[in-house]
Amino acid sequence: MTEITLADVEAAVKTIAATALKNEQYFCELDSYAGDADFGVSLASGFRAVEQDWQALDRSSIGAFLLKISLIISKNVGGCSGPIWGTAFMRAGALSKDRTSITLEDLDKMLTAAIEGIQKRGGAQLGDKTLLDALIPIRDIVHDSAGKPGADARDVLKRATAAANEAIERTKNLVAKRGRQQFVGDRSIGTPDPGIVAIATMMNDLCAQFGVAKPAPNEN
Amino acid sequence: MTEITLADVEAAVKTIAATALKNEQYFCELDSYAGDADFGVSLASGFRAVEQDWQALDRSSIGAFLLKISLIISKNVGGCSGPIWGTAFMRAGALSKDRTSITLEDLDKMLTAAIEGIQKRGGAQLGDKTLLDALIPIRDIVHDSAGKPGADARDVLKRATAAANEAIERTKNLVAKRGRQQFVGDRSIGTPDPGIVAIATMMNDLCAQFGVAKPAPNEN
Amino acid sequence: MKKFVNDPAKFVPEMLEGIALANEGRLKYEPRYNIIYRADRPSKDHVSVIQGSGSGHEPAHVMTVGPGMLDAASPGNVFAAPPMEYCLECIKLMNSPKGVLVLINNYQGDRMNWDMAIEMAEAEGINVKSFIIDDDVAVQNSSYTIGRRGVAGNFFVMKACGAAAERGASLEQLLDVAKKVNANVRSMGVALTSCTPPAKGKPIFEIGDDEMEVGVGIHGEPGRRRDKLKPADAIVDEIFDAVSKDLPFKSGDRVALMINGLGGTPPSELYVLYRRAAQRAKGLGLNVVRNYVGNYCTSLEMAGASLTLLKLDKEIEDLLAAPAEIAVRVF
Amino acid sequence: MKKFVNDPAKFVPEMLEGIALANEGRLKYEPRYNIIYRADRPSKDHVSVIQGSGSGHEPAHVMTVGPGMLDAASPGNVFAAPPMEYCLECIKLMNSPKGVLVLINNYQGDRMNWDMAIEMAEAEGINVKSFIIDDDVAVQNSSYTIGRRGVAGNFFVMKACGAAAERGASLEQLLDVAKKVNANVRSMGVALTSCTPPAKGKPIFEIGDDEMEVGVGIHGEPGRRRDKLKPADAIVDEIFDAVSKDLPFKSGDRVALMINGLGGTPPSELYVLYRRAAQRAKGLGLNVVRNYVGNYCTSLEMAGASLTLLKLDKEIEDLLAAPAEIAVRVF
Ligand SMILES: Nc1ncnc2c1ncn2[C@@H]1O[C@H](COP(=O)(O)OP(=O)(O)O)[C@@H](O)[C@H]1O
Ligand SMILES: Nc1ncnc2c1ncn2[C@@H]1O[C@H](COP(=O)(O)OP(=O)(O)O)[C@@H](O)[C@H]1O
Ligand SMILES: [Mg+2]
Ligand SMILES: [Mg+2]
Ligand SMILES: [Mg+2]
Ligand SMILES: [Mg+2]
Repeated sequence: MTEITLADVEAAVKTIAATALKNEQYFCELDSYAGDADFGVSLASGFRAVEQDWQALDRSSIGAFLLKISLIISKNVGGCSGPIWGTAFMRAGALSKDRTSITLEDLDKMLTAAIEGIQKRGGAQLGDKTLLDALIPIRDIVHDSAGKPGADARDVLKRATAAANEAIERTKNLVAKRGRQQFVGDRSIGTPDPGIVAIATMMNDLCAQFGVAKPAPNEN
Repeated sequence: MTEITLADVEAAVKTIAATALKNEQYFCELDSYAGDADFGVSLASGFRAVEQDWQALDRSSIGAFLLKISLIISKNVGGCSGPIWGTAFMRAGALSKDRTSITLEDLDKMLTAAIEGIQKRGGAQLGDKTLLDALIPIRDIVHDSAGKPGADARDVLKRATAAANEAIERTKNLVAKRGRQQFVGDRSIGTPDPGIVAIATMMNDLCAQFGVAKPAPNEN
Repeated sequence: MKKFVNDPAKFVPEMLEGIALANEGRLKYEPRYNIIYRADRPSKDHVSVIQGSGSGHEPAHVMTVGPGMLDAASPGNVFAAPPMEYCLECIKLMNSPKGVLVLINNYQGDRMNWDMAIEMAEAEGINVKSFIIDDDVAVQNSSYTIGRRGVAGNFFVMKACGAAAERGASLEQLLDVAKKVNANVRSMGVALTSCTPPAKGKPIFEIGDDEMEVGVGIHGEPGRRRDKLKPADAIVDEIFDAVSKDLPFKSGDRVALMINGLGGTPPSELYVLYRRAAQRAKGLGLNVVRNYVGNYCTSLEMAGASLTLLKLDKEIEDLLAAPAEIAVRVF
Repeated sequence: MKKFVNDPAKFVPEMLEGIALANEGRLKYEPRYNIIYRADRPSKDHVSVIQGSGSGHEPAHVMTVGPGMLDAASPGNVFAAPPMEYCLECIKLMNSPKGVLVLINNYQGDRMNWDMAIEMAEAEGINVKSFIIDDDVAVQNSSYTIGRRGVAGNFFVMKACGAAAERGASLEQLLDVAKKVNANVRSMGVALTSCTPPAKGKPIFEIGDDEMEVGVGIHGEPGRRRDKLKPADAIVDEIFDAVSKDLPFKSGDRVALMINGLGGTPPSELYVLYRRAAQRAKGLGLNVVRNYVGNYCTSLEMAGASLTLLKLDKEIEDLLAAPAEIAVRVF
């Protein structure tokens, strides 16, 4: 199947919300090595609010739904994560305003818009050791199969997850160049970036959610 | 001999000054259990100044000499020790203004005046667990032999030292009622009073100085 | 954790409630968005000067709300920039026909949240401008940095802008004041201990009993290096040199000199530091016409201090001398 | 020892030098006797109000020298009353035809040194009177005590007497003011950590990571009991009850409420405490017309706080509202 329905999007958001809450302590821990140890709390405070408002969320379209998520994040999340995640959901939502299902092409465009929004907001580039180092490879994999006949969203998810996992190791030894981390300079070398780990963890939980076998390490 | 000369008094003061400096840390330690840990520093700061001014000290009489000691202490010692030790030397000095030698009767009167001065200044009584619990027994022993035919100052020193040593044990389990110690209330039980220990230590060093065999424990 | 705290999640709201209770009639509190604001603002005759960054730096910034200084502040959680919506609501609440000036310390989180809020406020037709404060010389050399951090020097920007706004300055004029003060202020700090955000419950970094962090950030970010503890004078000498050489400050300059406590260092030690700093300033031929010794921008209960030098001109000197009445008072 | 200090023996003199350097022209420094005094005092038209106790409580007392508060202070070493001669020289230096008032915290060492100095000053024909401050309710029940300790409440006695003296009150009138304020002020403190006098280099008492000392003295003297750490509100409730029941304070009373930091506790936590204290005061029907939140009487870098309530009447309220300009300034 290549169609992604509103129900799929809802399920996906519910899944990553659960990921954020389950890993609150762990994500703080990751942020404490080179950052200021609040990433887990910031992310969780946003997705906890999402869960609280869950019933009341606007479900008239995928876009309306994502924009609401963006607003909840902007309202509850401080630090760098608020603007980054809020911007991402806003940009993605803007492109799916009155759609109740989207294709991989749409998803490609939405991810690209989200990435551009994050870059405009925070000025980070690929290789700056931020969650973009996970998001961009994910988008590229979606892009490759977008429009390809017989492309399967579940297969795309599997390969994208592998790419996200890979990003953790690949960026581990880079120097963080954004957020509070940047001030640590070289001290950030060797510690994984919390944002990248968060994206990868969410991707793996999405695999479980959609019954896709988690990719083995380095499978691609 | 029953005569105590200006030279003896000088030697005695030099001895207790040395005692105060040698034991600075130890006396602070004692004051730290139930007090504010400054007794050693306070006492030492006074007697250090005495040693520094030693050459210049007025030696025209025993009284003049003791009054000068009192002034140096009042100038350099804070806390309770300044007024207590300063008052003691002042009162003793006032009674030996133009004397170059004194008898045991004189010493008895001088100690009594010092004790009364301390009590007037700080309001402590025998049994309040202050250095008075050592000074008063010392005075009593001097008093007994004062004027007695054949009384020997060196023998008096020995017995007075024994009494001071005894005071430490006797008062150990009392509740301190003066100085910072008082606020500790029952927590002062079981710890010796720094002032009493200081007096006893000085007496033992005086025995050594004047070639008197230190009394065996509980000898009297 | 040796702290006076109830539910750690409520630490900031309860602090703000305390500020409001201590300033009834003068300051108001909007609990939904962590906003403390002047009861007599916004005013159509005055630009509103506002601030909002992570909590844990008190009195910066929320305790400097009051006549002659900030008109409002919307702090985030401890060490976390306020959510975009707090910033937006703070701008809206202080919207004045003369405009709104947002003073931002140079941290990515603070900048991104305020930038978004400002974009949205402008979309709603609000006249709002922002200014970035970056006075910390410690990390100037980290090439890829988004720039220097904003630390205790922000006090002078807030004080000068607050005084000018009180006198009716325009938004453009205030931006010039902020620019001038920020261009002439330099700071650097030293930490002797770490500190513990209530929600974290553990120190944000480890440091040995005989160590200090030279050039520490106000969120405990590492500075230039970890070093053995040194005598007070040697510590002042190092940060004084780093700060004074940066502008550079020159003989004959009229300056304000600040020794800022990071939260856990008592007044007695701050004056021991000030002694040396004043001696060094004299040695350099600086004319210290205003001095500040106390807690101005803290890192929770961190033991440590920072030194700030501000080069004065008539205008700034006059603005610093203007009266102000804020939450933090000695009387 | 995590402190900014050079030679520990010089800690107090160097702090005093720092105060003098920060107040050139306004305050003078007499290094021989640790005296910081107003450049414009003594004055033949004003009673001189002076103080002198152990150091380590800054801003009390030496940093409160200035117009409207103390005319001079002669502190001793950290936690040690000043030597008699310092006291005597301070009295002589501030000798005024209108007289000299010595404010003394109720500690044996302070009392004895000042008593001796006053006797000698009187012998020299100086008109000097003293007043003993004892506002700490924590140890009221230790039978053999020489009385309550003097703690943060001394701020109000100094402030009121300073303001009255500035207005030309007579020595007798000042004694009445001091008496009235002291009779209506009550305090109690809680320590979360110990503190380390520079010369000692070690904490003055041990306390567990989960413990607090309820009713602690400002020299770390034990209070009522050692207890497990409690939430901020529970701590405030206990000391508020102890303090408010002592006078007792009654519904309708106009009061000043102070949350005093013991040195190592940051402003954020003090306002969390103030929040509850203000709520409790309202609950009791007290009318808090003046509040004070900050470091007024510290114990070096001790983490902890004390609560002080002062019952006001028109005269005291008016004296507290009078301006004062002291070493410790926010501006
Ligand atoms: N400019 C940026 N662009 C993209 N992602 C960023 C940027 N800055 C930080 N991040 C991501 O956010 C994470 C940190 O988030 P968080 O801890 O909430 O922010 P802060 O640094 O303000 O405490 C980092 O791990 C990184 O992946
Ligand atoms: N009122 C008093 N009368 C006599 N001796 C006293 C009195 N108060 C204290 N002392 C003695 O002084 C000693 C403490 O001296 P010190 O530590 O210098 O004073 P402080 O208690 O002010 O720190 C005590 O051990 C006690 O022997
Ligand atoms: Mg972070
Ligand atoms: Mg002592
Ligand atoms: Mg953060
Ligand atoms: Mg003492």
